This record gives sequence, structure tokens and C-alpha cells, in this order.
Amino acid sequence: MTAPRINRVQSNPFNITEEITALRGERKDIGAIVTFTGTVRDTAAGEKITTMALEHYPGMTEQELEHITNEAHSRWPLQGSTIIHRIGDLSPGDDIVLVITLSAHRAAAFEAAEFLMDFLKSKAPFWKKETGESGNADWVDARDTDTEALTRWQK
Amino acid sequence: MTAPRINRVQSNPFNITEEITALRGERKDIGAIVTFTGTVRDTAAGEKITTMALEHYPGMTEQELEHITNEAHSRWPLQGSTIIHRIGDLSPGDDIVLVITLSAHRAAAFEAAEFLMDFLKSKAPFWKKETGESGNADWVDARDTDTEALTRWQK
Amino acid sequence: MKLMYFAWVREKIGINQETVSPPETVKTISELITWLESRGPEYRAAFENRESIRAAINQTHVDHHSTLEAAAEVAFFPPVTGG
Amino acid sequence: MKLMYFAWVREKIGINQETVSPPETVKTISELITWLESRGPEYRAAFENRESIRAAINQTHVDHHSTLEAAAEVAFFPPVTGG
Repeated sequence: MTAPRINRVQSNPFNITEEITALRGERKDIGAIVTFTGTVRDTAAGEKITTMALEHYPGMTEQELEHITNEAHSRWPLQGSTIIHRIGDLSPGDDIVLVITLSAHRAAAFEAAEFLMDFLKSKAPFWKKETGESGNADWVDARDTDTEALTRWQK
Repeated sequence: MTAPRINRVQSNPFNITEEITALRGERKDIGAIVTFTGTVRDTAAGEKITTMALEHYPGMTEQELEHITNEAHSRWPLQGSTIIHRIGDLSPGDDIVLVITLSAHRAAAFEAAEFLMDFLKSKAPFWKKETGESGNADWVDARDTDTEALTRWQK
Repeated sequence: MKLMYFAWVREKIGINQETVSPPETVKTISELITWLESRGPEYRAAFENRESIRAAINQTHVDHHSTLEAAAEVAFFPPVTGG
Repeated sequence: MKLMYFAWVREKIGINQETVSPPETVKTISELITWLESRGPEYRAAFENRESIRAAINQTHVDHHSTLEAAAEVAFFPPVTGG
């Protein structure tokens, strides 16, 4: 049976239940479903955030997501995976990214979801810009911990 | 701000999106939402499964879930957690268990969800009985890997 | 003392709960199992592979060496398989 | 050669893409950055902290030593912050 790989960039919100339903289809051999949702936090460096703008590199994004996804499917026995990343203007509390992994057992589903998020955070060409209550807009700095997170997946 | 802890045993299905919405409430300081859903697989030891019956120990279940949940909240900076476990007769493809964790950052949300599942699998008094196409009904054997999974959380 | 049985322990014994008054010499879970086995073949069948049986006193996991002192409710069951 | 700029690199340079024809002596990403800096203060501002700039050739991550041989599209951007 094929393992569907759904990758999408969109400005619209997503519904997790609907995305799980679309991914699992009619399969009944799935035992474990893990989802990760990243959301916009309302503060950054102590200041209240009013808007977060998401920019990306069309074309390269799709290639990177495909690359990341193929790597995950080669490492774990996945029965399906979804990555949805939103772009455009978002508000605090809004969802930014959704990752779903399906597998027969929970260890593979958990590990693959963490792997996808770690690589997404360090490789997929997205950039966040936060606008604070003062009107100041700042590009979000990359976190060293995200780069460090990759090291655990080195073979 | 308080971190809600929702634990429930029920025969009805659950909706993941609705449960996330109920758990996060109006909070906008959440950055990471992890869900784990365990589902009924359609085969066991090579035989097609027609029904899975879930039995539990009312009273003790609630105490164990509270204990597991408190331990998770003491180990990670969680902004909320949900455990829903279904009981009664289920069919292949049906959801069995849902765990949700909320945190500011993804590592805590992932780890806490795995921790909750590992302890749920080895400590919460639930038992599964599978009925196959032949009509034979067998209690599911505990897996050694579930006991081993606990060792990584020893402090 | 209230005894409760779950899953295949319950099926082998044939009841899901009962109230018993074991003699004073029965002080631990292990001794309680031995005493129960003296009550009939259904108990001997349930506890045949004794190491695989899990126990709880007052709804808390305990091992077979635990004493029954404050035990109002004792439960016997196989290793759990939920989740 | 098509150049693309993203996030604050784009803002500092003031355009999101352009087509350039650098001299043949420009053979690597690093040399391309040096050549771009010679074109005006907006480029010098964008590449001021050069180590922090990431590059892609034909939509694939590369380091600054990479050669431009088959480069139809080169992109410059800060470390990514999605997810």
C-alpha cells in the first residue's frame, strides 16, 4: 500500500481533524497518529506581538519539503505524512504549521514528526517577521537550539 | 495562568480539533501543540480483527491518569494536557486514545506526549481483547517494548 | 476485604468481584494468592502463572510482597494493554 | 544569472530579484557577494555580517565556497525561521 505524502503551502487556516482524515483515507492498519501544530505566540522579547508575517521562497520550499519528507519515509516505516505551512499575515493564537505522521507503532510516528519539525525549522526557506504593539517590525532571529536539534538525527 | 489537565474515560468517539480548542481556550502564549492518537489496527498475529473490546478498572484508572498527568506537568513547562481513553467495543480504524500536550516550545510538548503515552501503556489499568474473523477472542499480550520504554524516563 | 478481577483473571475465576475474609495468617498479596488457590480450580487456573499477575491495593499498583494491612480493596489483573 | 533576495536581505537591498551578469572572475558565492558589495551601499549593508547570510543555487542550499558554474538562480537570505 502506498504511503501518501501531502505537502502544502497556503495562507488559509487548516483543520487538523480534516487533514488526518484526508491522510489516513480508508487504511485500517494504522496504529499511531502524531500531529504537531506550531502557533503564533503573543509575546516576543517581552513585547506584545500584534502580527506575524510569514514569507517564503516559492519553488525552493516545495523542493525542501519533498526532500525532508522523503528522508523521513526512508528512515521510518511511515504510512503517511502531511506538512502544511501557512504564509502571509497571522495573528497571535493562529496556527502556523502542521505536521502529521502515521505509523503502525508510536515510536516511529513520534520520531518522524520530531524529525520533520527539526528539519523544517532549519532547512525550509520560511522567514517570520513580528510586529509589536509599538509598531516596530522585526525579523525573527534563528535559534541556535534549532540548529543543535539537527545533530541528533545525524547517522 | 493555570495549565488545564483534562482526563476522561468514555465510550464515545472524540474529535481532535474540538479537544485542542477546548484545551487551549483563549491562551495565546502557546507555541507548540502535540497530539497522539492510538487507533485499532485491523490485523493481529496475521489474523483479521473484527472487534476490539476495551475494559478498565474504574476508580483506579482516574487515579493513575491523574498521577501520570501530575508527573508530566512537574517535569515539563506544560500549558495544558488532555488524555481521553475510550472503552467498550471498537472496530478497526476506530480511535482508542488521545493525548494532547501544549507548551511554549516543541521539545517539551513532544517529550511530555511521549512520556504520557509510555506511562499510560504500562500503568493505566486498561485491557484490550481482540475478536478475529474466526470468532476467537484473545486478550492482547503486554509488549516488553512498552515496559522498556519506561526506562528512558527514569531520573 | 473486597476483591476485584479484571480481563482474563476475571474470566478464569468467573466473577468480577467478591468479598472475602481470609485468616489472619494471610498478610501479603502473595499469601492471599496462595489462600485463594486453596478455594478451587478456577483460582488455581487464574493464578497458574503467578509472576504475570499484577495486583493493586486500594487502587494503587503494588508488588506481591506488599502487606494487606490497610487493604480495603485488592485487585488482580494481567499486565495492562491500553493506550 | 537571476538573483533573489528574501527577508531582511531583500529589505536592505530594496528589491526582491534582479538579473545580473558578473564578470568571469566571479566563480563562487563568496566572490559573488564581494562583487555585489561593489555595486552600492545597500548591498554592503545587506552583506555586512557575511557569515550570517545563507545562499542557495538553483533552489538548493549551498555554502559560500560553492561554485556558480551551473547557477541559473542564486538566492540570498537570513537563516530560516519557519515552523
